[in-house]
Amino acid sequence: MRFLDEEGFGRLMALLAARGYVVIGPTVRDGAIVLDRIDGAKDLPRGIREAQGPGAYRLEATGDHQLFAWSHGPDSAKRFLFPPREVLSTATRLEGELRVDPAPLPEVRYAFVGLRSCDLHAIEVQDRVFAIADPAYRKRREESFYVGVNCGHPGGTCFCDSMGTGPRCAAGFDLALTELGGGFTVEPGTARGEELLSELGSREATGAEAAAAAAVTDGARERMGRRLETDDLPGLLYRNREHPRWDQVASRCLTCTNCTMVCPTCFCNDVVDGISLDGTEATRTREWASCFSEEFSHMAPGDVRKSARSRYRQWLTHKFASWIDQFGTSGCVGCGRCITWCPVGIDVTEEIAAIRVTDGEVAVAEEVVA
Amino acid sequence: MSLDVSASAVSEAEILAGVAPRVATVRRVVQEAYETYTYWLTLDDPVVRRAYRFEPGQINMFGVVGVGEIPISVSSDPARPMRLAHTIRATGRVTNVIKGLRPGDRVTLRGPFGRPWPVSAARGGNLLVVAGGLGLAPARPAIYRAIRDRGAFRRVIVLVGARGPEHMLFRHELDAWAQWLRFRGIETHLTVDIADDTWPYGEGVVTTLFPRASIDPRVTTVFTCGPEIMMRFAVRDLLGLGVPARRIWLSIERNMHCGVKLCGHCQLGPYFVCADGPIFRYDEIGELMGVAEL
Amino acid sequence: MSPKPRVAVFKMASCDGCQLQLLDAEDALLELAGAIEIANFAEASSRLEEGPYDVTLVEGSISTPEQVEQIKEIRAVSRFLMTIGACATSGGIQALRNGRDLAEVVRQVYPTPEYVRSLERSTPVAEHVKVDLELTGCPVDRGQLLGAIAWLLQGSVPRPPTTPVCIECKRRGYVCVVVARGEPCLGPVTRTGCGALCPAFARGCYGCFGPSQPPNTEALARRFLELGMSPVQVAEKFRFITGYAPAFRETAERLEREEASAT
Amino acid sequence: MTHRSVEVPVIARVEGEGALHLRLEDGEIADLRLEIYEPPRFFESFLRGRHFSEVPDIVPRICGICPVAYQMSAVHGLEQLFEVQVPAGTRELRRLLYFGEWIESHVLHVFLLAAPDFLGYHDAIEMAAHEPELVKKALGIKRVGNDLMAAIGGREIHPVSPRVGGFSKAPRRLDLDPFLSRLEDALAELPGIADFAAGLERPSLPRPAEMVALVHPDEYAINEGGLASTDGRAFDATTFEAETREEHVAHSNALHSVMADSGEPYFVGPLARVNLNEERLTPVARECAARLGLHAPEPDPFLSMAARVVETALAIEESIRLIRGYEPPEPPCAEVSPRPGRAMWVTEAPRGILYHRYDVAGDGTIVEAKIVPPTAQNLRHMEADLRTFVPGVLDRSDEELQRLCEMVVRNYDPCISCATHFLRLEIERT
Ligand SMILES: Cc1cc2nc3c(=O)[nH]c(=O)nc-3n(C[C@H](O)[C@H](O)[C@H](O)COP(=O)(O)OP(=O)(O)OC[C@H]3O[C@@H](n4cnc5c(N)ncnc54)[C@H](O)[C@@H]3O)c2cc1C
Ligand code: SF4
Ligand code: SF4
Ligand code: SF4
Repeated sequence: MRFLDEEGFGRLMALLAARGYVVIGPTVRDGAIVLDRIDGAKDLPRGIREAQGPGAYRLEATGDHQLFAWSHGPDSAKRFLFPPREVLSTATRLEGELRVDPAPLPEVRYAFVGLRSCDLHAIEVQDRVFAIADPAYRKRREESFYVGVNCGHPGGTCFCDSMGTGPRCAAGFDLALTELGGGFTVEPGTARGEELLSELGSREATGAEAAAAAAVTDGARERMGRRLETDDLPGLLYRNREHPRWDQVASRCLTCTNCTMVCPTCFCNDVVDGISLDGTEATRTREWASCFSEEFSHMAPGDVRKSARSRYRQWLTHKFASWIDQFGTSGCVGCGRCITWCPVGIDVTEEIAAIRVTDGEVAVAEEVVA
Repeated sequence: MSLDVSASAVSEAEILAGVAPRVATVRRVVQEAYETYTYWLTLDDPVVRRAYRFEPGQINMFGVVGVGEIPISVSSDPARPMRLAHTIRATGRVTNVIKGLRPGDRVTLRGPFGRPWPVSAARGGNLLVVAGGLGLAPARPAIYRAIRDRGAFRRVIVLVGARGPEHMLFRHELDAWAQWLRFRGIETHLTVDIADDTWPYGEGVVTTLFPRASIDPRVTTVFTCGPEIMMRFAVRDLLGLGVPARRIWLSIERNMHCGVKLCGHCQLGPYFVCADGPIFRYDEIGELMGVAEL
Repeated sequence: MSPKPRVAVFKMASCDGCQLQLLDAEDALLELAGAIEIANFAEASSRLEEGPYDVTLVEGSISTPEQVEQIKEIRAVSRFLMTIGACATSGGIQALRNGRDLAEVVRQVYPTPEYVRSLERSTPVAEHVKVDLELTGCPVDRGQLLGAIAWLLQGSVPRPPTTPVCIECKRRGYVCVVVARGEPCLGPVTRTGCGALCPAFARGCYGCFGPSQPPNTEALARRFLELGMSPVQVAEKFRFITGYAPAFRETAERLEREEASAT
Repeated sequence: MTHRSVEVPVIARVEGEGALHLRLEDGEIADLRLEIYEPPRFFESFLRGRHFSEVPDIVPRICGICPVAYQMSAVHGLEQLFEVQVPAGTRELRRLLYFGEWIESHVLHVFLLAAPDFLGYHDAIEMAAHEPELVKKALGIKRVGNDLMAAIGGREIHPVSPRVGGFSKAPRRLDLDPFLSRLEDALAELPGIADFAAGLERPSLPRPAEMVALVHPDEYAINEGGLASTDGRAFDATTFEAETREEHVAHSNALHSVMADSGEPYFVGPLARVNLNEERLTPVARECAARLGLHAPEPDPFLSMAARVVETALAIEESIRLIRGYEPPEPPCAEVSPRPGRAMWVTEAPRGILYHRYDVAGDGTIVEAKIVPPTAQNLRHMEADLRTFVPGVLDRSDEELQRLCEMVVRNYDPCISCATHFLRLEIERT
């Protein structure tokens, strides 16, 4: 384990930029810590902390000098590796001839700074969806550089500990940092990371520093805002497709799509075509979509999931159960974003717990109630 | 960074075939039934055209540039993959533009996708095809294959239902099968919900043909395709006759955008219809079909 | 080549903003003029030709007895009738008068009320004649409008998305004003189309694109009440630019009843 | 007795819907009716009971062509009543937003609505077939105005950011910087456009009238200032309703704005502004005025189009200056606490002065509202112009006469959508 002082961190940022990476990091915009292009450590949220709860998020100034003393905001690396809108192909139609040109592969190389363990896991979850069939994703993914930061400040809605995805970065990073007063301990995760680190002028971390770094994530584990009992989630959710809790949550759910949009693993997308007025130029664009849209399940004979109940059920069951069948991993990394950024504060951990305590309950037919 | 993608069930080859749209030319348009036409296409690139193969029941993503791309089953003979038929009913945005296509027009194809009808699973026994309405289009390639391989089956039975005579697809072909192929042991029975004077076959829903087909549940493999409600009734009766659930196969439709398990639209419980289907075995999805709005 | 489709643009009660989107199309305007024949568009041209028209765009709500007749005549000469904007699709802001005493409303504005001819209610075009496609928004989004015309030229009718503004708000990476500021936003119940403009400018959506897919207005209203608003204040949020659209109207009315019965 | 009647059932290329009826008997005007059939929309009524903070979202809906004007008259009036100190930089940003609207609206009028008149085309599209470069250039300038509005307000029609107290969010410098080069390119075109406009053969109408515009000691007035007239009058928003009066004309259903004391119509708009603010014209605007032969005081209303060109140059020059000096207001919006009373304000819409009055209750609820848009103020004047103009052109064919009458009306760039909620005009004369 190495130790990098504050200046060294500045050199890290500069070196990434010098190597042609577009550096993406946390920065404050419109009252939240978002991910955006940053121009060095000065753009990071120094001395900022956030408070999160279901449907609520506020920034506060702490007055200290910590750069990473907060838990993630709404954005994750998804925004960059799987962009919200992306042209897939363009086509030209002239005098009966049709030419279709796939969009050129992206040239940009990102360096992500400050990703948390849950988000590094989330990237690996999305890899299973996109890595083969989406060459643009694969290129961006493979050419990017990942600087993880071990989490010492879990948010009020976090439950990565329950999902086994944090708070300590275990994989998926080139470099992992732990912020201590006055500097960082650094661990390389790849040869690429090692090579970069060797250029930075770090020193071996002391035993005390290594212990302090371990204490950061241990403390985080204890302060985790939420927990989730994950035992046999697929079985639980599959057997409870007609549970009355779905109706109850549907009465609160806005079907606004926010949870799916902020979720770092949700991958659903639409492909939409556009055409010029004269009909000669067309584009095919992919954009983030959501199983909470009614039209998402549209078929000519009728939309499949018309009710909010069925859409909520689809989402939750997909995340925590069928994802495992489909991709061999849970779709949830316990980041809690869907809880914070739900405008009415619906909490997945609470919904699942409610089903668990009444496992097997079935919606009673209305005639019987009346 | 190298990626761990071992969890993916889709083969690289399938995916490579599916990612890039290919231009195809409409060669012939044939009206089959009310608002339903068959489009005969050839892929423009000769190399791709010669390499293209599909299995009965597979789909292509059929694209009209600037308008959209939709899943459509290939309805022609898998033994002749150089000319591809797609039989399409105009029901909405994309299909209404398709209705206006004429020979010479260009479209795009991506595919083929999906799990096919397991025609060989029926070898040695009886193959029963139960199709309703437009459902005959995806089933037809399986019938072609069975006809070519007639000797492998004890019996081949084709039961087709439609709302009325004007909704019966491939009418001339069906007439010919009913009349001539029975000498080769292909039994074809047709029915419509509401018949008119010109209709020489049965009247009633497709399940009313079951007694005539004298189904032997011990050796019969069933392929059924049509509206979900029709398939549900057919399956209920077939199970009642003693056909085991694992020998009943059906074709399921869901909204699809990608064809390669990454758009999320076609999920049905744990499955992606584009890759795990569209052909499913009844014991795999029977329970799911019973859940409303899944 | 087939002859260019004849397109007409008419206006009912409105601010002209939606048809101005066509004149504001600038780059696309000449391209558009190349693709269609503008047969009747009074704001743009003094050439006003009789129907029949292949595509007719109607802006504005039906708010006078003359317009009730006029829209029927327009329908009769239009193969495809597309209404554009909040006025034409939900009665518009002027529908705020609906449910009030018209005589009183007129007196509040006009010194000589006798001269004013107006209907009790300002209503969407679809309440009077069959409409083939509705594009909402106050004003309509230019991209959606030109896109719809391009689709029609391809021989198909587009289906504008009905998913809420939130989806676009998140795609564009805006920070949620409800969650991060505790301010009310109609984004979760308003259909997308504007590009989530209001959240982009750090303020709540006021619903100018009308209700989204069957929206859960009741749940959002409860949330607004939790933010400290009174039932009537929440009702006013829904009773606004597109407040006459049933989903918004019903929730506003229910909230008003709630407040009335509380006091 | 010879009867001749000219009917213009729909006056094209104006905003909103109006018609003109003219009946002549023995070469005399027997009937001249400028009818506005734009339906009433009752804004002043449903403003009542709404919270003041909603006003900037309501009033722009009166008019899609000059929404910013409505927002600006409203927010300034309410801020004055509530004694709000807007953050530094807000004034400038508002001016910039408003100039965007001027550019957009003026170019729209000059090229899309008026120029086809002079050149004998039905519309700008027809004109574009013959003068593609010119029309493309004009549309490009219009685009800059629109884009400027969108960058500041979110969209050009019904912007969303203006609030009582400032803006919900202010653009960053880097959002505005790219406009500099675009505006400079646009400005370079203006002298050429002035020459084009100067070359158009135009009718003239020497009918001296009193013109009213906003004036300000330091700048070409738009958002702030007092009112002045070419007859030497000076007043302000607080006395607007006393200085002007709405009058019932004999045999008429209409309300016309006239000067309260003289009972004479007055004229507002670009020409009035140029006449009253000539010394504040910016250099290129001044050059354009010279090329157009526009020398204040200029009484001929047909020089309105020239005034629009001059003001387009001014708006571009001012915008460049404002962007160069731009510092985003921080915070973008001041805290506002309402207090009861009467808010009154006038700003310069592209078509002339726009008066708003709001009576506000202590909780910030609007109790009563009154809005006097520029077109309503000009209608009486427009009709008077027609009466002066028609006798001189009676020898023309019906078609020609109709076209000329329309030109007179269109010259005002009347915005009937705006005017409607205010009056319904029907003139009958025998
Ligand atoms: C596996 C499979 C095989 C199919 N085979 C055929 C066939 O051989 N012949 C045929 O005519 N039709 C077939 N369909 C149905 C066909 O895809 C739809 O009719 C078509 O998508 C309707 O598109 P639209 O844009 O005209 O309709 P709209 O109602 O305007 O639909 C809009 C969009 O929703 C989606 N959509 C609508 N209906 C369906 C649907 N039934 N299934 C999936 N997505 C839908 C599409 O993305 C479509 O573009 C098949 C569907 C699937 C899933
Ligand atoms: S489901 Fe919720 S908690 Fe889980 S990864 Fe997605 S956003 Fe995070
Ligand atoms: S700001 Fe409004 S539109 Fe955006 S996510 Fe929040 S609630 Fe939805
Ligand atoms: S966010 Fe809402 S109010 Fe704002 S422009 Fe969009 S739909 Fe209209």
